[in-house]
Amino acid sequence: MQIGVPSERWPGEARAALVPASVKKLVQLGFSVVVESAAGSKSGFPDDAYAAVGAKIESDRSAVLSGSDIVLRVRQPEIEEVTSLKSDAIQVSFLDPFNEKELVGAIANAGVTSISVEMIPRSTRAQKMDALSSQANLAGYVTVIQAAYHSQKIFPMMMTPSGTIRPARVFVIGAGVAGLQAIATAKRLGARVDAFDTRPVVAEQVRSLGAKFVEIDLGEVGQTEQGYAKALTPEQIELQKEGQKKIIAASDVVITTAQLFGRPAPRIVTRDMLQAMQPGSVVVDMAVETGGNVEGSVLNEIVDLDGVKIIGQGNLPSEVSRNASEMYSNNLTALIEEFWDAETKQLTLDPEDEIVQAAVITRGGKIVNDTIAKLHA
Amino acid sequence: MQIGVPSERWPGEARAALVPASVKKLVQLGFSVVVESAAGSKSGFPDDAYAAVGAKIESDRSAVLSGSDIVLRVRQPEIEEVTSLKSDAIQVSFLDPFNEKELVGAIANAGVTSISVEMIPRSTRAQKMDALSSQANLAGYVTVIQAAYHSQKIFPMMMTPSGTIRPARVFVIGAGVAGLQAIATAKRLGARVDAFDTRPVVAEQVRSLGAKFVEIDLGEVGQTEQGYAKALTPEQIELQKEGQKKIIAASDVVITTAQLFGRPAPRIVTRDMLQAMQPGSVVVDMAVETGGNVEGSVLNEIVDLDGVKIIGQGNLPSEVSRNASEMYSNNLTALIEEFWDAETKQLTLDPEDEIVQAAVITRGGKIVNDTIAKLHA
Amino acid sequence: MEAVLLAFILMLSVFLGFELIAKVPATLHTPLMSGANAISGITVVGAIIAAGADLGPWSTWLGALAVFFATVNVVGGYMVTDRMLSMFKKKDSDTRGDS
Amino acid sequence: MEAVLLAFILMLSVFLGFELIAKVPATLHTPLMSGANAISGITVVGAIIAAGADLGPWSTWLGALAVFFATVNVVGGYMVTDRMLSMFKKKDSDTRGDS
Amino acid sequence: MSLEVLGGVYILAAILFVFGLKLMSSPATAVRGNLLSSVGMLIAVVITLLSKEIIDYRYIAGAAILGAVVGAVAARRVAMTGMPEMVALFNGSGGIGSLLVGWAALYSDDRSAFTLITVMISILIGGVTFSGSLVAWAKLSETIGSGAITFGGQRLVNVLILLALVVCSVLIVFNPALTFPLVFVVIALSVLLGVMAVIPIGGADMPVVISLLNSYSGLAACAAGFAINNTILIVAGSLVGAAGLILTNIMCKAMNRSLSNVLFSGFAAPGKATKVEGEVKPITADDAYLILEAASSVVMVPGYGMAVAQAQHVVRELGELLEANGADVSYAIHPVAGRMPGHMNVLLAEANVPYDQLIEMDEINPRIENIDVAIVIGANDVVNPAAREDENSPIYGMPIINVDYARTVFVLKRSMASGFSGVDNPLFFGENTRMLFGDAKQSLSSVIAEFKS
Amino acid sequence: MSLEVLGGVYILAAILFVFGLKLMSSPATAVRGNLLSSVGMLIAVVITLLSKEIIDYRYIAGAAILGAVVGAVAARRVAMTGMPEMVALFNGSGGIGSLLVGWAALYSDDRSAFTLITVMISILIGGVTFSGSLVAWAKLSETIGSGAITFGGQRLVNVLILLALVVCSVLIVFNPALTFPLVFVVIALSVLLGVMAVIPIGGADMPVVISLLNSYSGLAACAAGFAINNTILIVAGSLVGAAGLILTNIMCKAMNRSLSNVLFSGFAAPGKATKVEGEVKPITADDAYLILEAASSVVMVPGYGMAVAQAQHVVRELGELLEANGADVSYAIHPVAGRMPGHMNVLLAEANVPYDQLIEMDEINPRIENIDVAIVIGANDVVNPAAREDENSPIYGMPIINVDYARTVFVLKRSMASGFSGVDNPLFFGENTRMLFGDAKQSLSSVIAEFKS
Ligand SMILES: NC(=O)c1ccc[n+]([C@@H]2O[C@H](COP(=O)([O-])OP(=O)(O)OC[C@H]3O[C@@H](n4cnc5c(N)ncnc54)[C@H](OP(=O)(O)O)[C@@H]3O)[C@@H](O)[C@H]2O)c1
Ligand SMILES: NC(=O)c1ccc[n+]([C@@H]2O[C@H](COP(=O)([O-])OP(=O)(O)OC[C@H]3O[C@@H](n4cnc5c(N)ncnc54)[C@H](OP(=O)(O)O)[C@@H]3O)[C@@H](O)[C@H]2O)c1
Ligand SMILES: NC(=O)c1ccc[n+]([C@@H]2O[C@H](COP(=O)([O-])OP(=O)(O)OC[C@H]3O[C@@H](n4cnc5c(N)ncnc54)[C@H](O)[C@@H]3O)[C@@H](O)[C@H]2O)c1
Ligand SMILES: NC(=O)c1ccc[n+]([C@@H]2O[C@H](COP(=O)([O-])OP(=O)(O)OC[C@H]3O[C@@H](n4cnc5c(N)ncnc54)[C@H](O)[C@@H]3O)[C@@H](O)[C@H]2O)c1
Repeated sequence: MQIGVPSERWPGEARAALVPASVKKLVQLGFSVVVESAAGSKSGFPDDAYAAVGAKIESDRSAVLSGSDIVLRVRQPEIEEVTSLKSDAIQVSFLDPFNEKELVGAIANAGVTSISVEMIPRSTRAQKMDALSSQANLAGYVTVIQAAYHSQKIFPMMMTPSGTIRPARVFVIGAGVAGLQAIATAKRLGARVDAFDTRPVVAEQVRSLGAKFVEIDLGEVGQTEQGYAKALTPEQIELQKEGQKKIIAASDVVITTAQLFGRPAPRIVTRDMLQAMQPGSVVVDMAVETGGNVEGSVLNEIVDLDGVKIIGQGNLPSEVSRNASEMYSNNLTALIEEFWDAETKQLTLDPEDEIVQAAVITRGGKIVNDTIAKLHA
Repeated sequence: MQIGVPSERWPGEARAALVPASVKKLVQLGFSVVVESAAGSKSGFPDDAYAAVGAKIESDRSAVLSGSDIVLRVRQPEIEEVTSLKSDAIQVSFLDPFNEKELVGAIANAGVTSISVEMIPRSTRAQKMDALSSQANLAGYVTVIQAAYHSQKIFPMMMTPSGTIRPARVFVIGAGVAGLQAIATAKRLGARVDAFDTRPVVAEQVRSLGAKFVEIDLGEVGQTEQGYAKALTPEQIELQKEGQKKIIAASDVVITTAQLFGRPAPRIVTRDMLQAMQPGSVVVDMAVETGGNVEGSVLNEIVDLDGVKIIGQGNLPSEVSRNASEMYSNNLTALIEEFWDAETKQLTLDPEDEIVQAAVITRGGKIVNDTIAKLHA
Repeated sequence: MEAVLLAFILMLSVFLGFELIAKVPATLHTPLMSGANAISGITVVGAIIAAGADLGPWSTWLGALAVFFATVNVVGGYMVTDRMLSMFKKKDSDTRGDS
Repeated sequence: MEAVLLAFILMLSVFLGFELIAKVPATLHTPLMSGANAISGITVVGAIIAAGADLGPWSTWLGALAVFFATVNVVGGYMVTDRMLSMFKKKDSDTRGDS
Repeated sequence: MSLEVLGGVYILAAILFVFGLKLMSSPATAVRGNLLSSVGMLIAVVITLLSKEIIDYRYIAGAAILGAVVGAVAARRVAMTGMPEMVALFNGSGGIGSLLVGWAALYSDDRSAFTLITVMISILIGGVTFSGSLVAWAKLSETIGSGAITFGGQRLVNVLILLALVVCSVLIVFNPALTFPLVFVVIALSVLLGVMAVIPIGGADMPVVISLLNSYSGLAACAAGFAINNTILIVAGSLVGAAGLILTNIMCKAMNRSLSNVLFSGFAAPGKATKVEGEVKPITADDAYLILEAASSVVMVPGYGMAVAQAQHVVRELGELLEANGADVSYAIHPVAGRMPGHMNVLLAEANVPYDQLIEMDEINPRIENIDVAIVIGANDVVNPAAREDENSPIYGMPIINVDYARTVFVLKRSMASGFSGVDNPLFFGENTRMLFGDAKQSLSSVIAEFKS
Repeated sequence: MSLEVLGGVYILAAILFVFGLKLMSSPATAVRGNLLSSVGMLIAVVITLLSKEIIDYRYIAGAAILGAVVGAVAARRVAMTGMPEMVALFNGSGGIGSLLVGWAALYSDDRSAFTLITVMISILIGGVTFSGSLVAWAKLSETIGSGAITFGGQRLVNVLILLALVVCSVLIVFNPALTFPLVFVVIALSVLLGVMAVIPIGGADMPVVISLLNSYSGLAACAAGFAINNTILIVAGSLVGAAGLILTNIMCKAMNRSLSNVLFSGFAAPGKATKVEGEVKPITADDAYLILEAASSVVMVPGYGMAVAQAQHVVRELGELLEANGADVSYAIHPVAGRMPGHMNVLLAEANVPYDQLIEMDEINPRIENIDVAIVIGANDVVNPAAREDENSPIYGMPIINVDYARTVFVLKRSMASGFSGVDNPLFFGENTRMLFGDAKQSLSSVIAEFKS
């Protein structure tokens, strides 16, 4: 079976879907791997490195797409490229199936089997394929580095002959995978960290990293079976805003990571809160791609609001593209290994399998995933 | 006595010479303080904040310059502005007297007393006025944040279901004030840090921060009485280069801070060493303003050499302008307090005083500082 | 021979006393002193013998006086120690909650 | 009376023995056991008395045999302990340099 | 020389024994301690020889010289590895010495009940010590098979022997005239009892047995002291008896066995070692200390509970102490331990655990059988063998750190509660698992305290 | 009732005393310990009353009831703050009790030298305890001035009293006929000696004095035991005597004084307290522990040496232990401590010292007089008083942390070497300075070990 890795064309995407270490593993399993030339160059993996472990470097992109049984990407394909795929090909990538209605339809029509990695369930078994987590984790680290880079203050405390610098105060809203890593990184740099999340179970996890959990009483808030947060009622959102106001005003850095799986992110930091912050403070909105937690944040821009910088950088994992590619590549490799049948030399996606049910969106010309099918109905 | 604070016009300079907290102190001592409007805006101190503690906000720059007995700045004045000063004014700033021959001459001719803060000796008594240290310290922190921002790798180690990320390797060359802070910050972020310096006394200090000191035998190397490094002989430079080669090749981040007081920085990282580094690595040359430690580094640019980023950002303290302004302002305030005679309400710069001898460059129309006078002779 | 045995007992008791009170926290210094003091009231046993063994009027009177004093020591000593310790204990269980 | 005194001595010695060996590192288990074993050879004193006090031929012979065995225990025990400990000590001073 | 002087010197000797023992419980002073105690012995022997009771020196001299030579040569010759056997032999000769002293006391004029009882006790204990030590020696040196030797009715036989011993002793005490035939029976039975008590114990337990017999030989000397009314025998004997008992207890714990198990194993019904399934074995910090102190390889397996307890600093401290104690220490990090990727890394880095001591799951699992102790610090799901074995478990198939294969596992948690996945953990019921209940930081601090005291 | 039974019960009582004392040295078990020891006392008293020696109960009953009432009422009534005085009074009555028992023993038939000597000792110690305790009580309750009372020739007077005591005792022993006039002299002199011994000691030292007198009263009971040949008196008395002495020693160290200083202060030439300049006073970790254990406010002053020793983690640990022990703990950071700005901050943050415990120089200096112990951890220049006082010093004028104004200063460093600036440090010779030599991490670990044991 041939695996094809086209290079990413999504603007600003520096990650690669497969790194040489994974290629080596797959070749050993018996795959032939074709990599479009320069696919890894932006994440620090030159073509030679791929070639050295047995991949074929192909400069003709359409050859990569049309010749492969499995196509691995980071981002969803452009709709024009769908037709270049073999009709029984398997295409694995982030698909954004809730929003890319048209694309999903096109893939289904082309008869391609598509796996959407963000739909991989968060079960114990699937942990090693969970790209959403692996990338969110790195994104959490990046938010803090970005905040530190743009901050006019240093994070740690310093008592020096020229006076004492107080530690920066960092407030992290949303303590999921990314939020927790942001907390850890900010703590490491010496900041004083507060955090808030609507899911009460998170409080203990926040404290386990040495940060303070801000208690805001929102009444009943739950979490879904997968561990995602439920949306708040409008009253609850108001309560939350009220509770955060003072802390945001006193913070030098605010990092928001609040997301709701498959829906627009909640708007929880408003203009008046931003205005109450000291000039020179920094706000990082990690949810900017799904609508933004912060009023006035703009994707891939830094907005200056009376001296407060609102960072709306999207695609954060791509900032540490080398590690992000490695992790993503490991996730895809684990996925392939999980369904690879060494005897038949086939990828057998058993429709009864829990992971298949969740992550396979189209197959045999149809949209087979229940949730997505509903959207299209 | 009136103290004047013009706003900084040096390109990219975001610091302010005086922050409101210091203004308050000086006003209490009996000074009147005039601040040019927007002088603190880039470092997060709005005009209101100055006004609130008793400063007069003046939008006419020439009024600030010509009306003040003491003029405080971060950077040296433009040569055209020298004549606007009162003839017996005292002007305090970084002066760069080794290079700014013409400016020093002009100041002397104008009869202005000029204090060059980089010339303040590193004696125990002068520690609180030591702006070189206070700014270098912040610069050390900034180098690491910049490196982390531009790195394609994260710094800490992470063992995750998607694989293990090894800690980034950081190599710090030159472990003076800035280098040590860089080491500390990189360690904090979780990197594995090696460091080297020509002064052997530094080894213990490096280890005291938990980093590894790289032993390279250079033969006899000393340090000056002030604690600055002596220049190496060409043979020693070769030895050093040889010794560093392997570590640089294995490092993800190289930070160079090697400086020689009053001379061009040594060139210690060469092109071939850079080429041996992995693509995606980052080199930060902190000495770029004094000639650069790294071959090919360009002031205020990021040079990409086969995927290795060479960061030549100048004026690093200005990146954390708020804290940098606070520290610098404290240094100047300490200087004024030291020489302020509360009874006569005069700044008495006793020519016998050790600090005066070292830091006062011009006075009464003449260049009084020995070292600088020699350059002009 | 008996003197030798008594000396043995003395020696062993001294060692044991030293080993027992190896490390005592400062908070216990006073109660421990007081408790040990109560034990030293054991002289009441000697007093009882002197007072009760009918060895003559002098001995009896002296003994009775000794019984009085020693009893003061014993009864007062134990009670005062107990008071100190019970206060101490209360404080202890109060703070246990936080730790 | 004497029996009482001896019982007192027994009691105190037992307590003292317990207190003395409160916490011993594993490396010392064997030497300590061996050292204690050597002390238990104190029975040699009893043997000497039995052998030397001229209480009759049986007693003398049995005593002499007892002296033999007990001396083996004492002399061998102390020497073997010393050997173990001296080895241990050397190792200890070797490593002291690194720590 | 008056009895008072003799007694005074005995007191001096006893003081030296006390100091000797005290010094011997710390590595730095142990050599000095041994020396002091041998000086005490010398003094006691010399003063006894000088006392006026001793009339005839011939036999003594001969026997003592012979004994000294034999002892010295044996002590010199023995290889370092043969030490335990040698100690067993020495111990046995001490035991027979006490037996003989008791026996000899029967020829004195004093036939009071007190004397007779103490004589019987010294013969009994001396005999058991003697033969028991010989058997222990034989097992250790593999002169006989080192396995446990058991046979049906063993328990009954032992009880019968004991009964017979009691009967004979009672007869002798109540009718001193019967002494001479019966005392031989007592001697024989005592020796037999020693054999019977030790043969059913396996060779691996021999060090504990020797330590126990050592305690016995002290008690034998003490009993002999009562029999001949000699204070130094009583004091030294009971010191050793008590110290030996404590030592035995410590050794048992370090081997993860209970003293009663060793003490009465000979009397228990043999061959029926029943494994109790589903039983949780809690352990206290001081017992955990004893086991750790004797371990030469330890792996720490941290989990979310370490983070909750903020125990990372004490974890590192314990690691350092174990290393200083000569153990190999590593930290095995499961990829999903904690609640975020790299959670454990953050905390252990904060606590300054060197990166090269952190090892991955795939690295530790192949060699975990050789680990003496695995300390599971607030981890649960990531060490749950159900993930490996129970196909119906929701976490089946997740790779885990196989701590259950280590020789001993300590699990530090606050309760029997389950972890993130809500699944029960059979590890807690494992044969080689000990639960150290309580907040992880506090539990570890207690263990550390034991280490430092 | 046979003597054996009496003895056996005495042994039981003694066991209870031993356990009682043992339990009393840990807070958790102290109450139980006190109870056990009181049960022991009850048993000893009851069995004595039942013994056949006692014929006449009348006097005993009356005296005992009276004594019990007085003791109980006093114990009930006394305010918590008055405890030490009360203990002193009780102790005094114990002392007079022993004196009387010894005295009464003179009326028995036994006039052997041994008995007479022990009687003399019990009278002497009992008398000293009695009057000494009364003086201590008077000083503590401020019935008399609590200052040290000294006069010329005090030393001579004391020596004369002692001499007279010895002479009288010797006369009595060699000529028992002289007993009755002379014993009164002995009693009077003993009581006088007690007064003389305690009056020159200041009120602040009284707790130590009481503890010492408590030890004496144990010895008095022990001596009385020898006089009347009673084992329980000997055992309990000597237990208390030894325990009291150790306790006194501990208390002395916690007050930073030496025992001999307290023991013989009455005999030392008074009023000539000479201050030795330039003397370095080293201290060991266990003595440091005792002082820290009693401290209620501690400030840590880290310097470059802490960084070199990488001692930040143990510093935090000690801080936590001190806090758990009830002390206020803070970390005073000098702006130039270490070798780079914020050096100490980096390390202490790494060790998780909470930010709000870090205080600046300007914040600590005004209140440093009230700090019990300042622990200087590898700092030197930044605590050098020469910067404040010596105009010729190269570092004159640099603001420092005035640790020398704290009540006690511990300086942890490896040698007497100077710091970065190469200047000698007079702090090391300060009256209230103790040098804890060695690597800072190791020194602190030892102190921590003491805390945990
Ligand atoms: N790493 C990730 O990215 C990630 C993210 C989300 C979820 N997860 C999941 O989290 C789990 C991680 O496994 P794990 O073994 O680390 O944790 P775990 O299975 O959640 O178990 C943690 C254990 O720690 C104990 N504990 C809690 N507080 C304690 C304290 N103060 N002192 C001592 N023990 C304490 C608890 O028992 P007691 O209550 O009895 O003390 C609990 O059983 C996995 O199931 C994983 O799938 C991981
Ligand atoms: N903060 C800055 O930015 C900066 C920069 C450059 C220079 N300085 C200068 O550095 C000095 C800092 O003062 P400081 O009090 O922190 O340090 P210091 O005066 O240099 O003294 C450090 C002391 O630590 C002891 N020490 C070293 N290793 C030790 C170990 N392992 N264990 C225990 N003690 C150890 C040394 O004594 P032993 O050898 O006897 O152990 C030494 O006296 C000032 O003079 C300051 O001006 C500061
Ligand atoms: N089974 C597994 O092993 C596994 C794997 C990965 C993640 N998870 C769990 O899944 C959970 C969600 O992970 P995620 O980071 O991908 O979630 P996410 O990215 O969807 O959301 C980020 C965080 O924002 C929070 N949030 C939502 N609305 C908010 C609001 N109004 N205010 C503040 N916070 C708000 C959510 O509670 C969540 O914690 C985490 O708890 C994680 O531990 C479990
Ligand atoms: N007295 C005081 O309190 C005080 C105050 C500030 C600084 N100092 C000391 O002064 C010293 C210099 O401080 P700085 O940071 O301003 O120095 P700097 O900025 O002039 O130089 C930076 C470092 O580069 C090093 N260096 C020079 N050539 C090198 C080469 N070829 N290779 C590698 N490294 C090279 C120097 O040794 C120095 O450590 C420091 O040791 C500092 O501790 C003392």
